Amino acid sequence: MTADIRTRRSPLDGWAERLAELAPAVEVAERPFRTHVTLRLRDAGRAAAVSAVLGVELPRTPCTFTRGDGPHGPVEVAWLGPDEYLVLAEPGLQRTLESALRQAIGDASGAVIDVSAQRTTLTLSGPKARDLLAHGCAIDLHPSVSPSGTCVQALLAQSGIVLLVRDADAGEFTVLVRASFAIYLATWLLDAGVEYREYREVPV
Amino acid sequence: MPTGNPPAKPGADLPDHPSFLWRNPEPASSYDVVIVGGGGHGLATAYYLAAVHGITNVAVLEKGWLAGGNMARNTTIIRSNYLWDESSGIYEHALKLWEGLEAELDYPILFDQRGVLNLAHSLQDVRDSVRRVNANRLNGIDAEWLEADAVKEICPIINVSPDVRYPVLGATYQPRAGIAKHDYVAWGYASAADRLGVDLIQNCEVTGIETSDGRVTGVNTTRGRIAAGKVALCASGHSSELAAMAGVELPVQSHPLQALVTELLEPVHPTVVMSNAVHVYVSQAHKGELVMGAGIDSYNGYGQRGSFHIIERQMSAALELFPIFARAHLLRTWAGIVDVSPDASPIIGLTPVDGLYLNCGWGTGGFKATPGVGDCFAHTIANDKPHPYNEPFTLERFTTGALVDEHGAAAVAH
Amino acid sequence: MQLIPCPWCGPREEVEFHYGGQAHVSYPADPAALSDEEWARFVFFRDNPRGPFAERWSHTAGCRRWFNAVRDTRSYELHAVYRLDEERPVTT
Amino acid sequence: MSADFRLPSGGRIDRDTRLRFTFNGQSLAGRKGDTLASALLANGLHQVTTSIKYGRPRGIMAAGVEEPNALVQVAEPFSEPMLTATTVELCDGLVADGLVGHGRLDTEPDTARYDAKHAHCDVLVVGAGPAGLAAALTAARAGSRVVLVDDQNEAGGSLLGRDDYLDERSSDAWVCDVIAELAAAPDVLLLDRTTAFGAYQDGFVLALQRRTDDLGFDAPRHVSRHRIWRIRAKQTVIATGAHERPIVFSDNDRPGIMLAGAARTYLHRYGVQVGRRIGVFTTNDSAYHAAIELAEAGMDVPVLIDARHTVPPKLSAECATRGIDVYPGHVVTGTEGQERLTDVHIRSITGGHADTVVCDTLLVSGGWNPAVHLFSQLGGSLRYAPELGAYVPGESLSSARVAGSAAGAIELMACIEQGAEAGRAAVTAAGFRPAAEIPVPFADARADEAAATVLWRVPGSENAEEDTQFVDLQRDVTVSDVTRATGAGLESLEHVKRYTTIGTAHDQGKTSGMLAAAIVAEELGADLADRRPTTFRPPYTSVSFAALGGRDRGELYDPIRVTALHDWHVAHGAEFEDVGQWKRARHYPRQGEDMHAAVLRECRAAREGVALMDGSTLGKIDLQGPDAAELLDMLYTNMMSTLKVGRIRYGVMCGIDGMVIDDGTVIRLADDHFLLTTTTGNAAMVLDWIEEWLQTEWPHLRVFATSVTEHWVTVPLVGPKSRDVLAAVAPDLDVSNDAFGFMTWQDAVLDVADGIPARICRISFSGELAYEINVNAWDGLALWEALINAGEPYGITPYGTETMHVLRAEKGYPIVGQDTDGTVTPQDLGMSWAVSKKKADFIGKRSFSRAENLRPDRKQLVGLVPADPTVLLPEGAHIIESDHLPEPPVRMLGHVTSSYDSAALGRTFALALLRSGRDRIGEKLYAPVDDQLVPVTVTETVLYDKEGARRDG
Repeated sequence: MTADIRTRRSPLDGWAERLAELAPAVEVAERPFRTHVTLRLRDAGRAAAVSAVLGVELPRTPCTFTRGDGPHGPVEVAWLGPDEYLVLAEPGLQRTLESALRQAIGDASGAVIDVSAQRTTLTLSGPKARDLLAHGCAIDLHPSVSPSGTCVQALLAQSGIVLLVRDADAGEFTVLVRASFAIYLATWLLDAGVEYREYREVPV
Repeated sequence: MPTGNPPAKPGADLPDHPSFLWRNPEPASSYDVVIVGGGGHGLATAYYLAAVHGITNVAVLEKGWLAGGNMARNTTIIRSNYLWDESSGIYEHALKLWEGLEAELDYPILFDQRGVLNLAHSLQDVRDSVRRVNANRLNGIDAEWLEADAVKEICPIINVSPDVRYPVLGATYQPRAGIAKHDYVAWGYASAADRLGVDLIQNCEVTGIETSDGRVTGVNTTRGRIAAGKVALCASGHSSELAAMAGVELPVQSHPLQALVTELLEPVHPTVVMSNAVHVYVSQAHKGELVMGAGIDSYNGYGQRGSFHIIERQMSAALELFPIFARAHLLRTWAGIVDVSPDASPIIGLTPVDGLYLNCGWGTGGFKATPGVGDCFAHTIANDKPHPYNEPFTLERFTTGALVDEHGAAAVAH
Repeated sequence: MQLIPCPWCGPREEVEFHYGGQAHVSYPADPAALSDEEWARFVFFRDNPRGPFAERWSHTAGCRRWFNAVRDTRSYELHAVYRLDEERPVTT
Repeated sequence: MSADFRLPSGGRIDRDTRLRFTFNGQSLAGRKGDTLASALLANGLHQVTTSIKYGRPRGIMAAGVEEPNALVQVAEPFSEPMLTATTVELCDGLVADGLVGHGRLDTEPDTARYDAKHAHCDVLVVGAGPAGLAAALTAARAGSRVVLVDDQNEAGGSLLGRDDYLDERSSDAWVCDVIAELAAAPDVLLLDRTTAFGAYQDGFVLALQRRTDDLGFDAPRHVSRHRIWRIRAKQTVIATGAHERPIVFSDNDRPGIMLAGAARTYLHRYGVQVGRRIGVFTTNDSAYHAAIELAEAGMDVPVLIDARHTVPPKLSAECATRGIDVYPGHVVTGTEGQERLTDVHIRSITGGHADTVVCDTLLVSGGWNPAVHLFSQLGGSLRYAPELGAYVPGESLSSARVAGSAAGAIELMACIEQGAEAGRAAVTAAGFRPAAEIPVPFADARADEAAATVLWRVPGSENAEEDTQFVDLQRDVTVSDVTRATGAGLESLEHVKRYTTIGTAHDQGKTSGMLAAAIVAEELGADLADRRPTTFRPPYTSVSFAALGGRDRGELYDPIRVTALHDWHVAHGAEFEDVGQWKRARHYPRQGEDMHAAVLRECRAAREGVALMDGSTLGKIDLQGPDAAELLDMLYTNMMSTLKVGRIRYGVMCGIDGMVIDDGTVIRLADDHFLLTTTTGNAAMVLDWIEEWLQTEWPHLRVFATSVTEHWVTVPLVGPKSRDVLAAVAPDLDVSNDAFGFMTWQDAVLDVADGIPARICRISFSGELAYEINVNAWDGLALWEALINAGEPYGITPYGTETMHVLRAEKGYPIVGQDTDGTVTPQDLGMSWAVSKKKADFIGKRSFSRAENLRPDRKQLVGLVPADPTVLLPEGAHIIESDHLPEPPVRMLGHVTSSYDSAALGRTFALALLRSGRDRIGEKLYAPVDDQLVPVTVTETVLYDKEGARRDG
């Protein structure tokens, strides 16, 4: 093996420092290499089996996600469509989860696809996180409308995202963005957040 | 090296309209030809029917005010540099008529041949553009391919830097293309037709088309029944509804198309610039305002209003091309209803109903075709036979597959 | 910026959606059996009413589901949205 | 020369902060809180500019956005081509000039920031005047989320320009209390200097906030100058007030002639007296207050001319005590004065008494036009209210209500009550229970005593000079222009507008529109109630392009999509091309190379050694489910269900019209599992296409489609030495032709890093031995660098899209979108072999038998070789039959779709779509290029390795 070969590289490799400039108003960080598995399941009868594998119920309400600790550690399951879920887990679990889920759905109508590198994960929190998102996202993120556990697929600026509200009151969010859009989105966040860098109240 | 026409003098006072334009007659009980739709096409058709074919017992029925539809809402771009022979045929016919129209109508239509640039932003745009330029030249239409620096010479305010998101890789240029003042054109046709005896009847909405034994006999209107030997439809976005009154179905869909103007500005923009890739269509009108067309809204609509996000997007695109526009102000937005056909080409000609003639599906191309289609449609009506220029644009082409697909190279072809 | 109520995700801005034209136009069971006229009708001809129009939309930037809507093409008001497996509801 | 017209006290300006500014070259001073207009008036300057057509001096007429005259060009601190002096907040160092008709765009780039922000609320209140404040307070007290926008620098609206009392306190105190309460509420957003300029369906309102303009040169660079608020409200209360209407009379345009309400505003808000000697001309009670207040403030108000015969008794008496002579039943018939009003001619309506009054200022009030713009934009219909002489909302909308003077209310108490009621109704409709007590203070404002009359133009003026009776001052349109239009046969107001250009100027007819409608109706003998007003269109006030562009500019104009290998390409000098939103490496020039040289070198490497490219942008769709094969048989023209697991097939997709829309490969991973590739530009389209058919036509099919485009990095490894390089990085893989045949795939763990799992496909888009190596995108760079290292002994060469194009064209492989244009069938491409004859149906099949598709002279893809092997045909050149160029129109046989110089062929060649092309193989034709005819020979599409010997290495 050649010595100078670098190994894994996430879409926002090298951006941590720049993203940190938005702190403390907004803490933005990439959480690279997390496990993302798309689960398609039309047969509701298998939901229990899937839940058992994950240790988390599948979200039943559109635009929500569930979370919990299970055999594979902390897992979130995001509702992406009436028969479509995105299972989010710690890095390195794609093979394990893929086969476990496949087993759980058995011969039911469904599918399991490892999409871990399709999107990367950004976390946003801090007193201005909600404001920052409001510059580019038309979703109403007021806690009364988007409480903790909300998961929406929407546009942030000109990029499609999956947005998870981890803690509505504290303003903690997870944004999943397609890998090819990650640099665009990071650039946009830095630009949109420029006012918040000097964290002080600006005239509204 | 081509050079741009010197900027027309925006801000110069517009010429006065004449002190008499038209009568406002009561509708007669019967006409040889009833034209439904008092927009540019309807008025031009009436004029040529009277002037060329001597058919003067003609009424133009307009449900609102004359030329108040797309004629009042378009960006007035005139050009003939279309890709296919069929399209360039009718548009070039129109352009030649435009060149003599002021004299013909004795009306100051302010036709200003300041040239039109169609920008290319990708390698495929370049291929398509060169293809179109070559086709135009072989069809006898003035057309040139310009590299970015030559584009800059014609229109100095364009940003041709290679560093922008979608750099200008070049442009096609048609020097004879330009703009005219739409109200003046419409009123020129209207008053000329009126002088020749055509009745222009406003606030008269057609509510039904009468047929008997497969032949049209008249129309019912909000101002009563009017018998007609022939009925010609020139109703753009409302064509589907009208044709359905005679049992004719059309493969067109009506969509909102928006446009906007700025405040009056000193001359900055000497030509017309179109960029299909980023949906910017801009010229500086005679008074000095920048006139811009936007992209078509995706959904069907008759509301004469579109979505503002399309305008916002267009602003971003315009600023990439013309940084100097940053400080210009949007003063007014509006929308027209364009009838879009599957191949982005018009449908002109006879219908399965005898004596009923169709002219629709122009999408965004209607204004520039006005004299050409007026002349050809009048010919079609007078002779009950298509003019050679509109022969390819039949309704039957959708069955045979002989489409004139202008999507590829014309896109949103303002 | 109109809101379109996705049957699953609720009201979202129109930019998240893709327009699919007239609803309830099925792909012919046996295209080979159709005349050229009939085939052309399926391929190119769609209703274009001024008023309520049953049409298809897809929530492309959201749940990627297609659904139907009855929308008034004059006012752009959405009278109803319904899933593809549902009948067109009666609207006024 | 200027005099001090600032009163010693009063107004809401900051008297301690003196601001220097320059207007028309003159150095002047104002105070913080001034507008440019109030500062000019404080300096005794009324004339701002001259008019566009007649060059007549024009002054300040209003105090807000309705101003028709006072156009200025601002040079500093921020260049603006056209604003009204009444809306420019004064800042230190401001430099502005009066503007005649046309603004001038600064050529210096605008480097300010602009942005947008979304806001959501239960109740949006537009306008923080008495009605709006009452509405907002009512809504906020019910616990709803409220946004209150107002276009001024402080709340209060009309109260700022009056001396009213609420609950026996100054109205200022009430405003202060309300704002304090709103500001303290948790879910209330107060936006001042914010103009709601567009109201749309579903409670969507766009507003422009001017965030830093008042700070002038001190504006912080990192704060957006303007912000577009995208407000989404469940309910909207429109409390936008009213614009005072002028009256038309001869020479009604002189500087010094001003709307009466504006004079009150300048007095109360800015502490400015608008003149020394002031006449008043009115049709209603409101101007009496102006007269009285100005007199109280020390101005000489000799006359009040009231068009009504019945005048308000108490107000008249108050006037009398202040020495103001009230002339009932009188009108102004004309004025004198050059750069400033000097005299006003008055006359009894019934004739007889006439007089001339010396005045430097004339206040005019013809009543009030409700600001119904937003309501009308929402599609609300308007009704003519004859008692007001104006259009008012004619219906109620389910999610928007109008309150206060925007709804036609005149009196302060009524405005507040209407506002509170609108707030209560709105918040109830939004699902809240309003507090029982509506916060309505008692307005001590004096009720109107006498009914207003409606007067558009001074009667009897027909005999006067109609061409100095201005209807639209900014467009210099006079009554005579209007009558000329109606005389020409024009009956529609829209026609008159176009004939005269009335209402099309910067003010969009805010003061002239109603007058024009009325005068046209008078001329036609029509009743205004029967006539349609012109439609109000957004924006209510002008908005700069930059503000609308927001931050979607420069590199953020459109997303730049990059692959996981992008940084490597940049570091190695790649030139890029835009393919949709993607940046793709086009070629990798070495020192001194142009593209031509680089591409020849890259091609040679691929044909003779080994080369690699970044193919990650190819669309990739994972398709799973027991019915996946059945679906593929419908999607592709060729048969996919017969594909064996482990194998790969090329496929073509058509639209229902039978035209090619995309192509790619289909990999069968398992019986019920496929991976499709699409062209780069069509990845999203194809996924949508699949979903559309699956969901809308064939929901019974158990198939699931998922985009995995960015999950994978895809690296084509091409050339006779590719097998050796692959073997080096995949030592456990049997790469022999027998074990790993053409159009098959294998999974392998590469000897890279800790072992990278890869899916390797033996696909060739070049005719050479080639592999497409797919790895998880995180591992992409490691793979790439490993291949570079492993290929070093063979001179491995990265290549870009240009070389890819040459290589594929040499083999006659078309590119969808380049060699097709939406009018090309698979048969036209010579791909009948890819069109199944066995399948009963697939998308597009039926269209192949239409008459046009059966024509023998369709355009078909062929090769072309120029007679001169060094001549490169331009892509887009056309092909003709004749060896000389005939007169136009020239019959064109087709056009060149792709054209390259080939290292392998040692010559140039092209692909073309040519009429009856395949029958013309061997024919000599001509391509007109500039003024030359380039002779070419028609060939088959495959020019290199016709036998296909090279694909196995």
